[in-house]
Amino acid sequence: MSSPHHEPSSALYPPEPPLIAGHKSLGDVTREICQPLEGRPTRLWWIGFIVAASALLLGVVSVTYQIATGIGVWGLNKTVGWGFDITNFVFWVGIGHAGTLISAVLFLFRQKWRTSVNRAAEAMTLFAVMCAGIFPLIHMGRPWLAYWFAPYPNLRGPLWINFKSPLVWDFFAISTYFLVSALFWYFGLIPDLATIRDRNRRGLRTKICRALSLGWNGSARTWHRYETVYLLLAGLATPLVFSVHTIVSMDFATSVIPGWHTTIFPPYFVAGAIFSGLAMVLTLMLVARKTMRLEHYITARHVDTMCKLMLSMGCVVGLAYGTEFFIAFYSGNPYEQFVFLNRAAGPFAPAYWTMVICNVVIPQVLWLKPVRSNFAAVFVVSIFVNIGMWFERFVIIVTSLHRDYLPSSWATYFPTIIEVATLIGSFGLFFTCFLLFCRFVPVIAMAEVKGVLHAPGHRSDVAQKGEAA
Amino acid sequence: MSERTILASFADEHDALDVVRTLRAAGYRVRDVYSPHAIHGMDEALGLRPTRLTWVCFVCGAVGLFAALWLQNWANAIDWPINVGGKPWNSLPAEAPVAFEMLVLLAAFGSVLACLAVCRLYPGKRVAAAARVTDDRYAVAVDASPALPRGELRRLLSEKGAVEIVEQLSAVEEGR
Amino acid sequence: MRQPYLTTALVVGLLFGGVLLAGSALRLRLPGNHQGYAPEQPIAFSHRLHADELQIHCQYCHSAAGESRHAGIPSGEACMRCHKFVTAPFGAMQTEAQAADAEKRKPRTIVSDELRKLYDAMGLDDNLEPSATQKPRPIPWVRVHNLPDFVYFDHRAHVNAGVTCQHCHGPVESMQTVEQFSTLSMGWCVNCHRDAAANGIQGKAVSPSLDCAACHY
Amino acid sequence: MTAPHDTTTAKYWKSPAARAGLREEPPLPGVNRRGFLEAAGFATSLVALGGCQRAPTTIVPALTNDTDNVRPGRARSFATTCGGCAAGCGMLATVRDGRPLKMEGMPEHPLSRGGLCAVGQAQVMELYDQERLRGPLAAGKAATWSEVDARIAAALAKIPASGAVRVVTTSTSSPTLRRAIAAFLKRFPDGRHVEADSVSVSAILDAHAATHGARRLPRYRFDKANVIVSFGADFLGTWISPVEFAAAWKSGRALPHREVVHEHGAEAGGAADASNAHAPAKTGRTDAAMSHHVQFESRMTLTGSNADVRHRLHPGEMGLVLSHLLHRVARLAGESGSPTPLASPSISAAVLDALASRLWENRGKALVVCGANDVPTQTLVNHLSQLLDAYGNTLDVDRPSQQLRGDDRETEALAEELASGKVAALFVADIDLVHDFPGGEAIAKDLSRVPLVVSLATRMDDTSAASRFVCPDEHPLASWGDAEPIAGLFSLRQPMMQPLGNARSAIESFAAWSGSGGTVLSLVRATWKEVAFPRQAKETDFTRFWDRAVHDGFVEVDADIEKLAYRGFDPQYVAAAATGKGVAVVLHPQIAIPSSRHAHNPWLQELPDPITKITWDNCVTLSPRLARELGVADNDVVSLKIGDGVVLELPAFIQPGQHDDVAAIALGYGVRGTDRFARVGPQWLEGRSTVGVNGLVGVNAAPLLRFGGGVVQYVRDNVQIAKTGRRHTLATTQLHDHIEVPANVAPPGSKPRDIVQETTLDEYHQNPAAGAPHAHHAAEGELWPDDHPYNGHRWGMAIDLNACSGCSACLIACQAENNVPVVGRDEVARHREMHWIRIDRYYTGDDDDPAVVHQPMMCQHCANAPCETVCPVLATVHSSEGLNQQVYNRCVGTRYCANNCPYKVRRFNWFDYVHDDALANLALNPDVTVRMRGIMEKCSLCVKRIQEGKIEARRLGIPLADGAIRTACQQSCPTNAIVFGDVNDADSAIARAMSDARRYSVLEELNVRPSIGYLRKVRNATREEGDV
Repeated sequence: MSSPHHEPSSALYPPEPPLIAGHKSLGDVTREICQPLEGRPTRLWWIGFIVAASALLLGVVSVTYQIATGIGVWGLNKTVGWGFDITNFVFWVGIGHAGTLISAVLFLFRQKWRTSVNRAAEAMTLFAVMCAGIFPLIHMGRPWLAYWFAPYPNLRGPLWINFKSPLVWDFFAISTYFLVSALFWYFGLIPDLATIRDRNRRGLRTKICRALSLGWNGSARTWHRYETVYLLLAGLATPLVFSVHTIVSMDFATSVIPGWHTTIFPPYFVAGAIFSGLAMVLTLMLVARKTMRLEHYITARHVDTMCKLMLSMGCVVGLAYGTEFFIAFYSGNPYEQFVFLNRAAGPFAPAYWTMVICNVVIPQVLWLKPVRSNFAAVFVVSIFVNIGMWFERFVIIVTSLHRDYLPSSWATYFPTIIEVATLIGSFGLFFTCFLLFCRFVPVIAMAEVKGVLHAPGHRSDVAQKGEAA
Repeated sequence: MSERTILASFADEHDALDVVRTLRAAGYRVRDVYSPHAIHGMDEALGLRPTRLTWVCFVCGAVGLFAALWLQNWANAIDWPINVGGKPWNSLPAEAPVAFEMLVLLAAFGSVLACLAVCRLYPGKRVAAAARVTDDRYAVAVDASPALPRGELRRLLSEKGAVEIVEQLSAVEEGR
Repeated sequence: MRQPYLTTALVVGLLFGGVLLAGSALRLRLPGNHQGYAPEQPIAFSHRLHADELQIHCQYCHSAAGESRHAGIPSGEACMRCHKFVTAPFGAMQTEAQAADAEKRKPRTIVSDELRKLYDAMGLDDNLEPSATQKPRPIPWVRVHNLPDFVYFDHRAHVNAGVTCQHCHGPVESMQTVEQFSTLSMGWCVNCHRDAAANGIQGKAVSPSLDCAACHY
Repeated sequence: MTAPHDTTTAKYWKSPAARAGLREEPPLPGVNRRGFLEAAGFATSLVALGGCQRAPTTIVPALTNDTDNVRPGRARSFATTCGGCAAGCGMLATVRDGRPLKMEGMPEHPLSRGGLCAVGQAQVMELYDQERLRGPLAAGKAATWSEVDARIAAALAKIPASGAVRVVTTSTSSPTLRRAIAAFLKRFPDGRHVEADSVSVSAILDAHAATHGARRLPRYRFDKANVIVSFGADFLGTWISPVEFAAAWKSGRALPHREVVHEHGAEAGGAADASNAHAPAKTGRTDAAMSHHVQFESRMTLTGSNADVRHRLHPGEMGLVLSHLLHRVARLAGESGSPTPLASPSISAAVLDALASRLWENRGKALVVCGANDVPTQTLVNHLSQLLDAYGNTLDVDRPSQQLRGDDRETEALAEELASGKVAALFVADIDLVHDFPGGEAIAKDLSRVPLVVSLATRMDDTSAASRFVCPDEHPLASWGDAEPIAGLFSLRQPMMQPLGNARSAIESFAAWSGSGGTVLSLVRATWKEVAFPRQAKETDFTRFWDRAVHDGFVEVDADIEKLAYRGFDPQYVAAAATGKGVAVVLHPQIAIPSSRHAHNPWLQELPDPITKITWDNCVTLSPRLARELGVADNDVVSLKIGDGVVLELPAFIQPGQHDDVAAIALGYGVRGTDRFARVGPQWLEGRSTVGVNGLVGVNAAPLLRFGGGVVQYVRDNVQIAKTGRRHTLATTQLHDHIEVPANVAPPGSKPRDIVQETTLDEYHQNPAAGAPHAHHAAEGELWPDDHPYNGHRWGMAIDLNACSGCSACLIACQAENNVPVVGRDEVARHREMHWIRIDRYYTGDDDDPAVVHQPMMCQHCANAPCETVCPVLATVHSSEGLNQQVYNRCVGTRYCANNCPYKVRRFNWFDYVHDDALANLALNPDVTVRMRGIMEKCSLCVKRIQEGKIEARRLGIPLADGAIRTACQQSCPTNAIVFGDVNDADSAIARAMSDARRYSVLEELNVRPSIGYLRKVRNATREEGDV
């Protein structure tokens, strides 16, 4: 019988800090992760919740006003038909990418460190996709007819939908992504729900958990199938993640607008999405770690790995920025050349340079180990990346639209307070959901953490098997 | 099936794995093992065959793919062809995104629902899970039919590190 | 352990069937479908009497149908072409005429209740002379057939193509109170256009358009 | 005129008796307008109703019988004369269900030739105006006509024999009105009819008095001119009779149809293929006749923007340059008489030499016009015209214009009389003395001292407000009337509907006050019988003559006017240059609002000025250099001060092409009552008012006007301009003016975008396809040639950029036809104007003195439409006839289509635009929907008219003829720049236009294959002259 903190026996495996610090036993894991759910919320939680809920309320009021009055309460015009609305949409979809990426892609790559963050990241995905999904809905002139996006039999002939429209692709992609992410999240949650169910015998929480845990009993036969299906889901979710932002990018790439009509968009958008998603995960994890006392579960190693990933994605995004410019120059297409010069030096140049500085320049400090291990610095960098990625979408959407082919139709765009309030409201929704999630759902996948508790580097398994044989 | 079962709890997954191997080698019938997390090698140790849920996934995915392709083709080219931007009535590239999404959607929901079905998991199911197996214990359920030497079994289990041994008469569900 | 699934399936099936049954029993329709709408009209004009028994051609009253987008509701004056003379049901007028004959006097003008409303609207007094007090005013008929927003229907195109009135309006000649016969849904229009394109109208080849802008502009 | 009018809708009616419901012959006792309005109501209820619940709506049939002429839902056209301004263009009014809906030009009319300007078309908005006075007022209170007439008669009776009675009207060519006024004034020993124009050309008439012996305004024949030289005359925009002049100007510049010359016989492809066989010979060089148009002007006018060569000239220097020109021509003509040494002008001698010899070579075919209201300058023009043999050729003084006849001397005298208290009774019709004339404020004060002031204004203007009685004139669309715009051209006006109130025609009013009485119809008929009928020999029976006049709308008779004789060449050269006069302010009429009369018209207020593109405001335009010197930017409020103390504060607007020492301000703004527009647009959290700080739309610039030299001076020297530090956002529909991209973001080596293509006449002669930047892409193969064959009709449109003057009549035509909402200043400032057609105005070349091009732009109905592909719900798809259809029902409003439109022609309903004025709603076209918020809309190529044309042809069993369907914009265009039709019909005008060598598609490189073709602009100038 080996200790949970087994030292690797071979030189092949250089010493690595353990995934979970603090010499935890299985019972410790259960107790420490379930505790925040069972006690009273902290003062910090309440403050956060009130702030987030107020922001949400502001958003609800502004969206209600907008739907009651008309899209005109936004600063859009005949030339710039999309502004904050679709910027926010793409931004939130991007945020929503890291969750499934961490869960599914890292699962496929057997990155055990994911176990500490995957639950929260998946939840974040769900909430971000919720926020994202709201924007295509409310950006419609007649949102009450949104169900027309679905191809259902009707009395109009029947009149189907335009399957050639990227917005229809979007509708399918976003709804599939939301449903599959929710399923993936819930499926991973079942064993933990059973744990909560079994900790208490009474109370509403137990009742809900009993219903939702579907009678989970931890049987090996169930685990056997569960593991397979989890792997299948991960396998399905991985291309799904890439497909979603690819399709979102096609909203732009299939258009004729210079600055949008470019084949680089699918990989560029996916990289950008992962980048922004990682930044948001980092932001949230660093906050949760501090406020929820999860220092032992989210360790320096996690942060370090995330930083490295983020840095690499930042470089990919930077490369994309450069490539866009180069191809515009190389294409000899005057419209394309103009659009990029206009981004860098036109009326929206400040937005462009904010994007470049936040997304490309600032993340370069992550090359330095001291920065990566300084959580405050990492937090600041992640915030900058969040800002930068929002501006990236703004730059792509607004600067391309505001000056396109016919100079007669060039226009400007300036958001109204309603748009700003809606953006704030979407953050309110996101954080309200996230805070509720922290209160009512185990933020760390207990069953998965327990699975890796015994296995820093997983030598013990091999050793045991060898002994048993 | 109502039968007598001995339920031995362990504190360590390796002990549980070890005892299952030993018992099965000794000819005992291990009904099931209950654990807070998936144990590597337990399926092998219990002699479980690979699940066929992968095929369910494949079939569901294929259905999603072809249904989506058919719907798009039928709706846009056959049922009511409408000239959209001078494009051909049906073009496969334009249909790919929706077809792919439907593939993923149906495959994911199909395999999860199938898994829950074969595992007999459903809302409202009452379970008598072994104590603490969702927390920090590993429980091995061994068939304790009178034909087998029970004292020997208990001894073996204690020897392998069982922290608790209970005998119960229970309805045990058995997976396929 | 199969019961939960069975129960669920059963409940869902029952609910679904119940909705379907209730739908057909209560004649629930999709929103916007006003099939069967038969509002009460200011004057209880009977199409059965006029179009069936008296065999008056539709376009005698709805004279614009062949030339205009609207079939046109006849003006009060159009009614007066006949109802200057016909002031009450035939039986009542005949009885009065016989009575007058018998009494050797001029028959009195007998006015039925419904026609009284017409004469009121036309500003005519009991002797069908222009009234000094009552000014003529149009009769506010209640619209029966109503299309959704942003849709136009042109009677002219259909009447001249040979579509009978009954094709869309149903057996109006058998209706005491006119009711909406067809669903007037887009699918109903489109399917008729498709059918006419394939089979023609009364053996005549026509070219009905399936373009959106044929109706929507 | 024998051929029946054939429009898309109907024939005109033949005689008034056949038509029911008009005021003269009510067919049924008691039928009033209410009956008609209610009858009309059922059409609008269609639009208003929706939703799933079934609220009962009623259909109210007309009370009267369905006669042969009135069918519910059928529109018919009636000939009449436009009452929008004094020009008197022929007009067809489309009437449906008893209400006039759409004003169109009358193709047979000898003046307007089928076009109708924006103002003329927008009249319906003035007809259905809630604030139009619809009954007489006495001392501000509603009164009855008999009461008012009695009180006026009593007041008139009290006038002593010496008392001056003055009737002031704007120039009127109406023989009946003139007779009625004359008859009225006969009673008074000192009675006089004063004609005063808010924008006067008095100097031209005065100059003719000097050179030819009679005050007379010649009829300018731009169609007969090979060389046109205009000194500041905006004859395509606002000067005298712009529609007539634009049509004539274009007919002198029309280019013949020429196809591309192919070396190897390759086809131009696309639509061109089919029609080549029928096209005229493919020629190399042809000498297309095209007039040469030179413009000297101080500000950028619409006319200047269309000139082949344009020179900036200070208004004070116009006389000098004309003197130089006259001197040179005189030398060529062998006339002596240039003793005065002249100052040297800013225009180079070489230019003047070349121009003089060009004029001389084209004598008899040259036309020099001058917009300056200055008698000496106009006298020079007359002498020059005489030397160039223009009289009798390009200038017609034997059938002269009677459109403007105002005499500024008389106006000035009237002002003096008013000040001296000599006037005993003043009648003011159709003119706002207080608002529009020099010393308006003083006039307002003086009016209070006049014992009897009667205003016949149609709405409460500044003069009416100072009048004791207001006896509103009936709207021209609701009453009989006439005009004689050109001597011998009698044009009739007939009512299109029952009057909406109790207004009374001015003719009837004067007749009533003179005691003779009579209805307006009887008076007009009498005039025509006594004046017009005897002057012709064609008809011998007056009834037939009259019926023909009513049907045709006009009659040509002999001009009853004496011939003029030139008094001899004796020019008084203007020797002085303009130097030292500082910045001059030029006051001018605006194209959209040519006079304050139209300031209440929301369509016109929202019509972007063709040059500045400003809506809902007037401003002071400054040249870029002057603005730089003053440190003024767009939208800065500046104060203008002239020595005598008048201070005006207006927002500034930088206008390229304006003379550096000139500030220009539009007249006709700041009109009383325009505060009504404060809430014209959508009201929401950040919404801003449409009116300015003065509570009105724009600022009245008339206080800057002065009398001087016997004329009203529209140019004032030495104006002091200073920044106030305040800002006022001018709502423009175009932010970037230049065809080139801004220098700081221009890719290195980039060329101007070839959106507007142009060439010179010489190059065009060499190669008809000259000016094309690259080879045609259209011939390249399609990817899916069989999928969408377009076997039936295929609608297309061609726009001749060489003909389009940018006058913007098409915008109003489209607005009226398609129920385009008015959105207000703030929405326009937010770039959310809703016009389906816009006119892009680009500057090319030098920023200070650019060349200008106008390009009408609307939905291009692309065969490979980018908008269609992206719509998720199939709300915009392609029809089998090549139309890009927008289905309002289906639209959910993602705006993706608008984003993906390379032409940015889609318009989104950001709000529910205001339609709560039931009266104004009568102007809505019941055959086109009113869109709710959240829906995209755009040019439909008037699909309603296409459907109507097709259905009518089918109903009548005749094939659809080319030209039977005309779009609203096409119909209205004064220069016939727009051709519409079936491209698949090889004999059609559109097929020919599409195969013209000048034809190109905008953004052809995108391969979206538009159905709209543009014909390249050709300038009759060398590249150096014309800034091509």
